[in-house]
Amino acid sequence: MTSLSLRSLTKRYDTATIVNAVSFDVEQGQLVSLLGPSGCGKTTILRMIAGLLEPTGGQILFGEEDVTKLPANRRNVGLVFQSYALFPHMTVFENVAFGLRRQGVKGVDLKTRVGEALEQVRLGALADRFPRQLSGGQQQRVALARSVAPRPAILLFDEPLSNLDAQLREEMQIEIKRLQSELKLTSLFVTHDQHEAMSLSDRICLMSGGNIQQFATPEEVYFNPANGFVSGFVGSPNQLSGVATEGGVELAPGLRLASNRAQARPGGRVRVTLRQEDLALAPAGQAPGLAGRIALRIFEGASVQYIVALSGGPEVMARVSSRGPQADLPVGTEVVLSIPADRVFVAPEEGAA
Amino acid sequence: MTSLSLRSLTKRYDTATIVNAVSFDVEQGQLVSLLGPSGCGKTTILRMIAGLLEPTGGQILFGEEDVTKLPANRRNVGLVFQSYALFPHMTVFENVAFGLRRQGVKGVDLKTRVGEALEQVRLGALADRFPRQLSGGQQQRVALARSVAPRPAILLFDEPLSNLDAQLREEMQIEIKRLQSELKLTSLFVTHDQHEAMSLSDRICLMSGGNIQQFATPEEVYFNPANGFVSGFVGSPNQLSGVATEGGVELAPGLRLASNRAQARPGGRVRVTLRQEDLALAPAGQAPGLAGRIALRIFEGASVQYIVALSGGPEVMARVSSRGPQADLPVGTEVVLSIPADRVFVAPEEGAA
Amino acid sequence: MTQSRNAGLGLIGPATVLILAGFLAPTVIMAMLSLRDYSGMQGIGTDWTLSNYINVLGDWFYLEIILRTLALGLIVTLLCLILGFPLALYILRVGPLMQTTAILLVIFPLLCNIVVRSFGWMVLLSPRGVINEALLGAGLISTPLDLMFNLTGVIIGLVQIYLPFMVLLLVPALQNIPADVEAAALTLRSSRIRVFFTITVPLASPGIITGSILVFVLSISALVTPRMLGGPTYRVMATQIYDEFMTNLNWPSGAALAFVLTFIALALIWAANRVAAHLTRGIPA
Amino acid sequence: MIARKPSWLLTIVALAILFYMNAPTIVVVLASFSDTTYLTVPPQGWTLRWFEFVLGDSRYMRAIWTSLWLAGGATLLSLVLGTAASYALHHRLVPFRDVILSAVMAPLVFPAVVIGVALLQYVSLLGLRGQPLVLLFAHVLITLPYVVRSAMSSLTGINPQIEEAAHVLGASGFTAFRLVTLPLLKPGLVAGAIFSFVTSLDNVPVTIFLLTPRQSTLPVKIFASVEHGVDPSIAAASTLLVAGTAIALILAQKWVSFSRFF
Amino acid sequence: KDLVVGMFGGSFGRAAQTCHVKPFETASGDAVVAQEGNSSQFAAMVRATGGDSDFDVVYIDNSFAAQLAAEGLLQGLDKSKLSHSGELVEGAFGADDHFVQYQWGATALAYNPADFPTPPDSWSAVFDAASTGKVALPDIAGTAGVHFLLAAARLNGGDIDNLDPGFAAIAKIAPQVKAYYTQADQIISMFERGEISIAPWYPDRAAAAADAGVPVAVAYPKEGAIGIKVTMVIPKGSENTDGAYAYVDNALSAEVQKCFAENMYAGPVNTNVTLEGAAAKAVPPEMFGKLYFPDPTKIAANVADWRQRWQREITK
Ligand SMILES: Nc1ncnc2c1ncn2[C@@H]1O[C@H](COP(=O)(O)OP(=O)(O)OP(=O)(O)O)[C@@H](O)[C@H]1O
Ligand SMILES: Nc1ncnc2c1ncn2[C@@H]1O[C@H](COP(=O)(O)OP(=O)(O)OP(=O)(O)O)[C@@H](O)[C@H]1O
Ligand SMILES: [Mg+2]
Ligand SMILES: [Mg+2]
Repeated sequence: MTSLSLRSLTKRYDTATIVNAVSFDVEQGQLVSLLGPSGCGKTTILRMIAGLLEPTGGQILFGEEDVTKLPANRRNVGLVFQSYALFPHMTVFENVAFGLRRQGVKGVDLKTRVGEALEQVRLGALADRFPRQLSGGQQQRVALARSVAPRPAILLFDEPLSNLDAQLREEMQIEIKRLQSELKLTSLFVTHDQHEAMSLSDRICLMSGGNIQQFATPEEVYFNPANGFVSGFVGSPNQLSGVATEGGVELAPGLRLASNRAQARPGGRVRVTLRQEDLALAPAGQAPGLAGRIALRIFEGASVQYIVALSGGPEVMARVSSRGPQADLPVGTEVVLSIPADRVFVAPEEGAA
Repeated sequence: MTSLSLRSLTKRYDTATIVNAVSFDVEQGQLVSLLGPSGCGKTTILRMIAGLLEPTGGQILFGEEDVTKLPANRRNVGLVFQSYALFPHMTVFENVAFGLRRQGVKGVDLKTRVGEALEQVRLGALADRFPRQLSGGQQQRVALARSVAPRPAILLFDEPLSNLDAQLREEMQIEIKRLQSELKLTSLFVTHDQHEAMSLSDRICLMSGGNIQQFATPEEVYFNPANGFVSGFVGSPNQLSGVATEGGVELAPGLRLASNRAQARPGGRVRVTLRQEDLALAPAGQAPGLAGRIALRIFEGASVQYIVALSGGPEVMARVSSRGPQADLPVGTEVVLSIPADRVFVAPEEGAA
Repeated sequence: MTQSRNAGLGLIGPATVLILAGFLAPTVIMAMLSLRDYSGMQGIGTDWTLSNYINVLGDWFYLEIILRTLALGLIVTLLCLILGFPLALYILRVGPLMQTTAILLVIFPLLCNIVVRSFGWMVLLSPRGVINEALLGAGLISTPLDLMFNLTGVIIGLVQIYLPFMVLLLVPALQNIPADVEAAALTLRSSRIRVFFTITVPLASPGIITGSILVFVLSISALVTPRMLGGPTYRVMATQIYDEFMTNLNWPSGAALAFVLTFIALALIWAANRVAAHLTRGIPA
Repeated sequence: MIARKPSWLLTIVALAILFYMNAPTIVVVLASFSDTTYLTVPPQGWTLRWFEFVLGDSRYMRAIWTSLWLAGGATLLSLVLGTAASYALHHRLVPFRDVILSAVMAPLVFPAVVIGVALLQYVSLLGLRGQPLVLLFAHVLITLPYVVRSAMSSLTGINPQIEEAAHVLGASGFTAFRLVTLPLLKPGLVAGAIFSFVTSLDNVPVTIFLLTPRQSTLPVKIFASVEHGVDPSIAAASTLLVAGTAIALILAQKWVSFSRFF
Repeated sequence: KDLVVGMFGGSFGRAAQTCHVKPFETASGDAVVAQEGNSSQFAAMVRATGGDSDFDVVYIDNSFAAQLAAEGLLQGLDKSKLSHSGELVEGAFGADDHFVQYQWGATALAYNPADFPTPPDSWSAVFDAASTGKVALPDIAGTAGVHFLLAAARLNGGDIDNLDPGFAAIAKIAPQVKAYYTQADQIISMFERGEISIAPWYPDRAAAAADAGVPVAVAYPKEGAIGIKVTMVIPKGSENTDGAYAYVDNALSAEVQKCFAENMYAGPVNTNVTLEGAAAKAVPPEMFGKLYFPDPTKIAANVADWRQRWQREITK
């Protein structure tokens, strides 16, 4: 039952700064997601918190306690490794029992708790297997069970569900959320799945190149991105370039969009971010908007993605529900695209990450 | 430029049958996705095709040629390993150059082609690093570049994008699709991401417990699931139990849904699958349908998920667009749920996986 | 696959032929010899007999030597492990320059001829040798320690000789252990010591077993060191076989002893391999 | 292994062990400078005459060269044969794995004197006595187990998927081995090579029975003179050997680069 | 032509080069190929090659020579081809003329002059000094050990057929014995550091050590030192028999014997040799008559049993 605080946490390799003075707090019982492009330093942060990597600078606090110098085994954190890091010489049961044994759990009690943990990840039947006899997803679930079983005060997850199919993934998410809130575990969760980050987290920490870009609630991040990087990273955005105009932006001669989110002075070159799901699409003539024609239609299950070539402008992707009226427009159809002014994110060219 | 055919491909370990007489064809230049729950045998199939695992039975044909007995290095396939399997003692450049060198590519030519491959995965700058100096996602991209660079006739991907963030993932998907269709590569693609499977594939092969459940186009799989397992696996389904009625199903006394997809005789216990995105939700009184109240609201970015407790019945999850009119219903709101009769999948209880 | 079978035979063929033709064939001659009788002056007889084996296995004098030899082997192996681990860890952790130096210092002792090296030990260990004189001079002891012509001397000598073998096998074995796996154990609240024994040691067990088998086998068949540092009061199988063979010229008896020793050693190796296979059954072969 | 600096305790312990391992060598080196005609430490009066003596004695030098060539040749051959064999054994490409493994290990266990006599008898029977290659192959026999053992233990540490990746990328069995497995195997092979080199370099019991009359090796010469008391020339020869090999190792270090793969 | 000679190594080998090989090569024009080893190794090699030895001449202790002769692996020596055969001491030829002694040695007493103001003159000095803890004994693995056992038996009223008194006497002092040595090095360094004051040892080695500065001197006990015959043999299979005879004959000549005695303190077997100086003290020719030479056949027949008994009763 501890909160987690990072104060100017920094990690450098030689000259490269991998994590650059990162500070944030995870309150007790909260779940914060670390989101950011591959290589931005997420794993590095988790490893420093777990005590596996020495920070170049800054502090890590658990509650009031400065643990920066504390060895890993005295920190009482759980860490699900991106590479699983299962003990290859132990069975699934022994892997999960490992941490429990360290807490003195024995005998029947041990069996019950390992059994429970394995049931939570749907692996009760494979307790006697060795890791190499498991599929990738099964290994990942063992890693999950192993770090959750001892109920650490702080839980760190490094892409714990990346190898699971949608259904199992959703079940596991719910399981994690349930555990985490029941036990009031302070958690930091690295994922590359925005959907997962949004639905699980109390706060999202959006990073890029070792720096925090935004630390806020999921809604805030989605609806009020702090800068061009965030708007370009969250959702499935189209990234276009244009020129700022008074109250809007011009993508190409004649192709203008109104925006009440312009952060640039008129006339400057800007980066325009349009989320695919924000773009409404209708057959030409049925509504006002930018004209174009469908260049490609991609069926995605619940949704359909259209690639629309704007007349005299760039290509733009739009996503509509596959149940909706616009789900079946064939390639070549003339359409118009519209978007509310508050969803047109405009940032100066150089400000875009 | 070869098609790929599996004929009754089977793999047994001791007594456990991991892959059970699987037969399908991937036509030349097509991309087929292997989809299925964790541990269903996807990796095992890829390894047999690559020649790394000897089938217990059945045949593998490349075009007309039976390659079942051919050693791995003579098959001319590319394989992206789920665990990356990078060469730890070689730099990123050398890793990617490995396959090209085997084909006799040398000198400037080699440099160019390795450079190209690394650019495709956005890793041009890291050519001199060793794998252990890379993040998880970066390693995965190296693995991707390494297997694509030699332009094999058949490409096998084992969850090649599972460690990438949404943005990069989408870019990579497009890159893979572009390469694959430009070079007419016959590809088999394992993923746990349905969205990815649907949008990339010409055909989807849906597996469970070593058996093929459905082999069809994405639309077919989504709209006409072959059985209870498929309808329960694709999309984000609610799985409910009920009793078959004439022309529909009864979830609980009084809670009836019409269905024109009932595969069960009236009166029998059935498994009902309702996709979250098929459920339309409206404030009570505004439309007919099943009455309930919102128990939980989860913001997911582009969508919002509601957990709705049906009056006198089970809980059901529904997903709506976060831009839509129903995106902001607070917990406790009385709502009605409706669903078209052709989206209510009903299968006999024992038929459900 | 037949192909891999052929490749396998091609790979193992040359070594196998060499061993069959170069070792097993002459050994068969020796095996036959061990079943002959022998008497001084008449030399090797022509009658078949099991007496050479019966003499060895039915005599407490020999059984004691066998047991002593095995005990010596175990002690030396254990000590090599105990000393080898810190050294291997040091080599893995220290900077590149010192690492190279340390590795060279591990290899050096191997280069000095074993007879000459034993002489070096005698100079160090004898009652008026360097060590005793130093200890006496420092007032730490009042009478010289008995470091030579007993078990202590043999152990000191053998451990020094075979420690490099252990270290050079432990280093790569430890090196191969994925860092994340050890890190995972740390985050599960295991002290470094516990991580060492529950994770590092089991995962290094292929190297540990190899090193132990090697050191064990070498020390039970060592001849010169027990001779020179142990003296005749400390007899082991190897010295006994040597005397039987070379001094008494009683080849049948010497050969019988040799087969007994070899059989015991191979049985132990086999058992150790079994244990190793069990311990590492999770690690992909 | 988790990368980490050694603690001072570990450093002290390790340095003490290193000192212990090298103590007798230091004694021998010191003794080789002794002015007396028997070995003694500390030397009573310093002289280089034993070195002069060894370097000036053509038979000594020949013996040293023979030893080195023999050790080098045996090591090379057993590296080739042993690596191939251990690869096959590790990957279970051959039947009777345990039996073959025991057979390979047997020359290590079997008392060397008995091997020596048996080989001499055997070689005489075959009429091969005096063939120079006989000695070389005999040495391979006793050095092979070291290479096989250490190669096998290194192979266990290599992720099998890495070699598979090479196969899929079009590398034949041998190419994959050469480019991927071999580099990862190097630490084990270096250890095996060192073991087999020094074993060959130190061997008396087998060598002495198989030498042709014109040949001699340093250890055989040393052994033959032990009866009459070892004089400092033997310490000097050993010192030369240690120094020579040390220099060779340090030079080779660039090429073999211990620190890179350890 | 080549002549392959199996000879001992170290300082012995160097002396043999000077006294035996050089003169022979100049005289005959044959080239000597010397292979170094010890008696037991030569014995093993001659036996292993089963009557087709590589050697033309082998230096070997007489017990091994007798064993090899009994196994029919040696050529009988034709005395007529050895011009010096008439000048030799009695009993130089043995085992039906299968070997010829070219040197005598002995197991006598080596002592530290600093500890013995008057030189010891009896085997009993060893037993008397045991209580000081400064006695080393030869192990029975070597010739000296067997000899000391015989000497102890004779001192206490036994003989080669009755060694019980010898075993009993040695067993009594066994607990006080500082060390049982098997190698010359061991005893040299023990004398050098003053760890022992007396030990049964070979006069030739002791004298050589004394020359090198080790505090050690030689004494012949009055009961008789135990004699050693070091012999040369011509194995069956020798390819240069004529050369072999010439080599042996050369080694038996008075000058060569003298040379070898002065270089190696080898007891001369040619009765025409007279010695002076250190050599005369270490291996006085007149001492030859007082040596006790045990019967090699009895040794060969029983030594294995004695060794076993020694190991069980003395060095257990
Ligand atoms: N050596 C083995 N012995 C026994 N069972 C094994 C072995 N290897 C794999 N399996 C089992 O075979 C099944 C299929 O494994 P496979 O790796 O093909 O699954 P997968 O479909 O790729 O799963 P994932 O999506 O989790 O990677 C799994 O249940 C696994 O536990
Ligand atoms: N030992 C090292 N030396 C130099 N750079 C390193 C080292 N280890 C990691 N890096 C670099 O540090 C950066 C951050 O790595 P990290 O593993 O934290 O990324 P990540 O955010 O977890 O990425 P991913 O989502 O791909 O796992 C990467 O660019 C990586 O290449
Ligand atoms: Mg990472
Ligand atoms: Mg898999």
